[in-house]
Amino acid sequence: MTTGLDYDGLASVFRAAAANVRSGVDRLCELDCATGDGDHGVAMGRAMDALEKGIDQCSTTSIQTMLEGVAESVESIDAGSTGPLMGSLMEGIAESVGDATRIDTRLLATIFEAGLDELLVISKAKVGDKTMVDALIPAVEALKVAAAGGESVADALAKAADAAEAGAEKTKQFQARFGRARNLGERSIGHQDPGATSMAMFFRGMAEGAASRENS
Amino acid sequence: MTTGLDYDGLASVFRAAAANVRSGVDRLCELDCATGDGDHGVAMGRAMDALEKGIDQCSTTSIQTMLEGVAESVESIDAGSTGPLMGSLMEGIAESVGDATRIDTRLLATIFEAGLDELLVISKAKVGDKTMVDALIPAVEALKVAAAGGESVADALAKAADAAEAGAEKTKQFQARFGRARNLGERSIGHQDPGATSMAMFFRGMAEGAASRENS
Amino acid sequence: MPMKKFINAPENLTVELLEGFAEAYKKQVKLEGKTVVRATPKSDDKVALVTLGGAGHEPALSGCVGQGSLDASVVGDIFAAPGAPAVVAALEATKRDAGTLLIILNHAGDVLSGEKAFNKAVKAGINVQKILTHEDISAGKDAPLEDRRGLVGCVVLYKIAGAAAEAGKSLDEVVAIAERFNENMRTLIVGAVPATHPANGASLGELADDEMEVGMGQHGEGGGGVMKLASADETARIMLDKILNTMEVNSGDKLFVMINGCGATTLMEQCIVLRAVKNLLEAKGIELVRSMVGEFLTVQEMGGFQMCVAKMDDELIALFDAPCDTPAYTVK
Amino acid sequence: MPMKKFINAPENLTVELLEGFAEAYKKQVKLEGKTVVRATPKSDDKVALVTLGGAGHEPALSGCVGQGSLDASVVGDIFAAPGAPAVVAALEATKRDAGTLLIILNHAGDVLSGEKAFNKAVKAGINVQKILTHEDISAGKDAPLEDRRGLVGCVVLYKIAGAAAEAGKSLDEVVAIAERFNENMRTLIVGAVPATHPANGASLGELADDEMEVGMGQHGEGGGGVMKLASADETARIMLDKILNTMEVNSGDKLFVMINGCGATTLMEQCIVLRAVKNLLEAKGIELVRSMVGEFLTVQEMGGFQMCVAKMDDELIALFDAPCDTPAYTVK
Ligand SMILES: Nc1ncnc2c1ncn2[C@@H]1O[C@H](COP(=O)(O)OP(=O)(O)O)[C@@H](O)[C@H]1O
Ligand SMILES: Nc1ncnc2c1ncn2[C@@H]1O[C@H](COP(=O)(O)OP(=O)(O)O)[C@@H](O)[C@H]1O
Ligand SMILES: [Mg+2]
Ligand SMILES: [Mg+2]
Ligand SMILES: [Mg+2]
Ligand SMILES: [Mg+2]
Repeated sequence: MTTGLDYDGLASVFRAAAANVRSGVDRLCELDCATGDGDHGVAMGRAMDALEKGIDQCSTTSIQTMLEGVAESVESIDAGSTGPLMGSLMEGIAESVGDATRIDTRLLATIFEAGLDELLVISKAKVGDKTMVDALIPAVEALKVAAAGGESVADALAKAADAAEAGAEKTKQFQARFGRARNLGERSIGHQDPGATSMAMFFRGMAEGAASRENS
Repeated sequence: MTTGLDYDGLASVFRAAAANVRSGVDRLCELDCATGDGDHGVAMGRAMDALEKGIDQCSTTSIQTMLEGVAESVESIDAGSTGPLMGSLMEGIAESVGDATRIDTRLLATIFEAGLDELLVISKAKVGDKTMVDALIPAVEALKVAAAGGESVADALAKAADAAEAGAEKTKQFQARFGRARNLGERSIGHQDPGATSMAMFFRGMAEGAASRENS
Repeated sequence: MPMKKFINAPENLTVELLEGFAEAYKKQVKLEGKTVVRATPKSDDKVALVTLGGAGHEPALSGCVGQGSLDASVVGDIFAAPGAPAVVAALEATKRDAGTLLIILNHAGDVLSGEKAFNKAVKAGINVQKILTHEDISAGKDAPLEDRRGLVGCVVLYKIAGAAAEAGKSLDEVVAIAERFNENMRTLIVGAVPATHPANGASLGELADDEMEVGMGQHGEGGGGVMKLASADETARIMLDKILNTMEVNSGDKLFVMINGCGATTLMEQCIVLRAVKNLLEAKGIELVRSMVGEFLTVQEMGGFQMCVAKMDDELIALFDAPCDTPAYTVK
Repeated sequence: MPMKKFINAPENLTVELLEGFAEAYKKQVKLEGKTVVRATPKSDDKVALVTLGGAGHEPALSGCVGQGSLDASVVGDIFAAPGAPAVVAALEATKRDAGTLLIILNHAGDVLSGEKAFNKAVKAGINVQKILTHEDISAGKDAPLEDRRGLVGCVVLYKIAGAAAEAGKSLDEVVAIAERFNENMRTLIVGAVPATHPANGASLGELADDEMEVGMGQHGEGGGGVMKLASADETARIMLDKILNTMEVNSGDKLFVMINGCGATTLMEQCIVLRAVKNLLEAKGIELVRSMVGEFLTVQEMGGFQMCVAKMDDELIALFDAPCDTPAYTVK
């Protein structure tokens, strides 16, 4: 068992995340129909295309360069809220990764925490506001716990995905305070937030990618 | 039995014509829906309102003055084809009535023929073109025959109404060559022309008005 | 389905509309009875332009009143021509030595009222000439005049003739220019969703959910070819081909193209259609020298558009480019 | 029901629309990537105005680019804000000593992209200030900022700030004027017929055959009050009352009123509504000092309209009257 993800490992984990999100595009649009304008699946689909384009176009073997390219690419999509939010997440990750050539669980927790912080600069959402933050914060917490416990990247990501899914599930109870769903007020209660759902799918995809790498 | 219509007689005969046309406004709109833009009933309703307004506003007892007022009033309505056509008919009638104080069958035939001629200046339609002319020409012919035969105004108008109705009925077989229905081409065959129908109703109303006057 | 329009009593539609219209565009127009005239009249030594027609096509026809275009628009009722007396009154009011051009669109009621008014004005000694627009080619190139309706091209003709009048040209010159543009232009309408008559809620025309009609009349009178809905590019190609087939256009020629939304068809779609036309013309080596895109003559909330194409020469282009200031179109 | 729109492949909608738009209005605008800029740039000593937003609302927002209004409109995709990098690029391109005003409409995506771009531009040393339009009062007068969406009022704000910039005012002065108008304006939307999303045919919102919603969001997000369809006069009264309730307006005050058609609602109806507003204001002794009627910011073929009301002072009126030349609105 190798410790952590090298350049190729990180790329393949991200590609697995993209594939998993893409498999849910229709469901994400349906969720967004209920509380928003029905395009979150399209937006996340575009974000995932951009993510892979960033990886494809990277001509070095530097993780930092790849992540910077991914961040720029994701940020550039024309997709409403999703572009800036996912773009900021990737920017925070890219800016905090330094010159690492391998990402272990500790570094993984660090860069995702930096990504979360960068996202929160523009998001202003807190847990319970029915946004993607409801999935992202518990996922980052889970990564930190796993890092402290010395767990493998695959195990850490599996736990992060579990936490994100639980967080997404909980958004059903909340009233939306951000995005288009906000205008629905109490009518938003009962619906699961599309952004939290896609965030959970992103972590689940990463976890599966990491697991299949460890097992191969 | 008086011979012909005096000022009041002519006015009441026209009012009866107006009442009869108004009773068919919905049917006329329906006919116009099939081959035109569905407003012929509205247009004829307005023409009849204008006709009565012309009578109401006449402050003399001169038949000519009354008819001039009627012509001007009918002509002034904003009603597509119907305004100019019915306006011209009334203009021709007003211009040819001279200083008559009583209208006998002979004069009736003369003024309606003059009205027809004035209408044809702008109409350009011939019998068989599926227009109001298909009712008006036979009606005028019938008036002329009745005048030559020395018949009463009421009898003459009844025969004119019969002839106009027969003419209107025949328009079903024709293909429209004027008005909006023209663009339908062969698809116009089978539908009765709204303008011919309202013209027949106009004559039937006059005939009924004249009959009830003679019987009273 | 009940009509979903913001109106009051149907019998007041035209009057209320005109009052609101005159308020909205008071810098450019004012109301005299049911006739819309320029807020600031043109000087007497210039030819006046008068037109007539029903309401319900806003901004046309009255939206073309103003500096550099029409002097008066005589309004009837919804889709119904005004009576001749109002037209005569407008010709009396704009009467001048320079003369007046009466522009009539080829629709039954307009022609009947317009011709009648024209004859009376001539009898009354007014110096007036008339022109009939009839650019609809849905019935084919050689169809009798009665089948070639007057469509949105009048808007461009008003502008070009208006610029000629503003430049101080004589009545004969203005008529000649207007006639030249009139002969040069061709229009075709495609309809996809029928309009609702605002006074009675009746649907103007019928089309299945997957159908469109190329050559649909202005009010859904029909007479064109019903076909399956096509893409913007394909629809543009079908219509442009039909139009170019009736014109003599050669590589190097300069064309004006107008895409006029009928009501519900979006400016987005109109722009996509113009792009298609430009590409098609480019492939033929024909220059798209000027264009207009937008809602100039609508039929309530009808879905569809009119494509108007005209061969241009340098004089027509210069007149098209001249300044004008009307509710529907302003050139600085 | 299948979508009855004249489009091609949905994924090309925005690009094709922009190409056609740039062709149609080439005298006023040109395209740089997916950013619409002035055909003839403003001189460098004048403040530049930049905005951003999704497409599908034609002519807005890009229809406001031109002399006397915006310098650049950064376009996203249909109903979707552009990414921040394109906005940063536009701010780089218009960079000048006089400074740039970035105008952001209060919608989630626009705000996220706009703020992000603003922060990056500031970091990059660009002299830029920003303003957020948020005139929707459907959530009530004292609703939190997040609930007051940016609606059609931006079109007027662009024009007024644009006139101030054109007059050579400093960035601080332009910002102060724009902020004053921003605070003065209020908008309410009534929807009667939902739009169709042009890329996927989805219906944006739901309303029964006899219902309308006062305070409907720009894309049918809802949040207003659904009620029975009312007449033009009654709808105008309901909306004007709600708006005036959030303002301090006294007899003798001067109000600007805009009636903006959302797509399928006709200019006829818009004029009838303006007439109603004028009568209502007159009864209160309030002057309808300026108005705009037409389709400036649409939502595809949505039925309904936006009513935007703003208290005016002499300076704002003069700026409103100043010349401008844009696809959506031209003042001679
Ligand atoms: N301020 C915010 N902070 C965090 N997440 C947000 C915020 N605003 C919106 N979101 C997320 O974005 C999702 C909607 O994304 P999307 O549909 O792509 O954007 P849009 O609302 O512009 O159509 C919401 O479900 C929510 O999770
Ligand atoms: N040139 C014409 N000559 C005689 N009658 C005509 C002519 N054109 C139209 N009509 C008559 O007018 C009728 C339609 O009238 P109406 O519906 O009021 O006018 P519009 O066609 O302007 O809506 C037709 O049914 C036809 O009888
Ligand atoms: Mg969305
Ligand atoms: Mg009719
Ligand atoms: Mg009619
Ligand atoms: Mg969106």
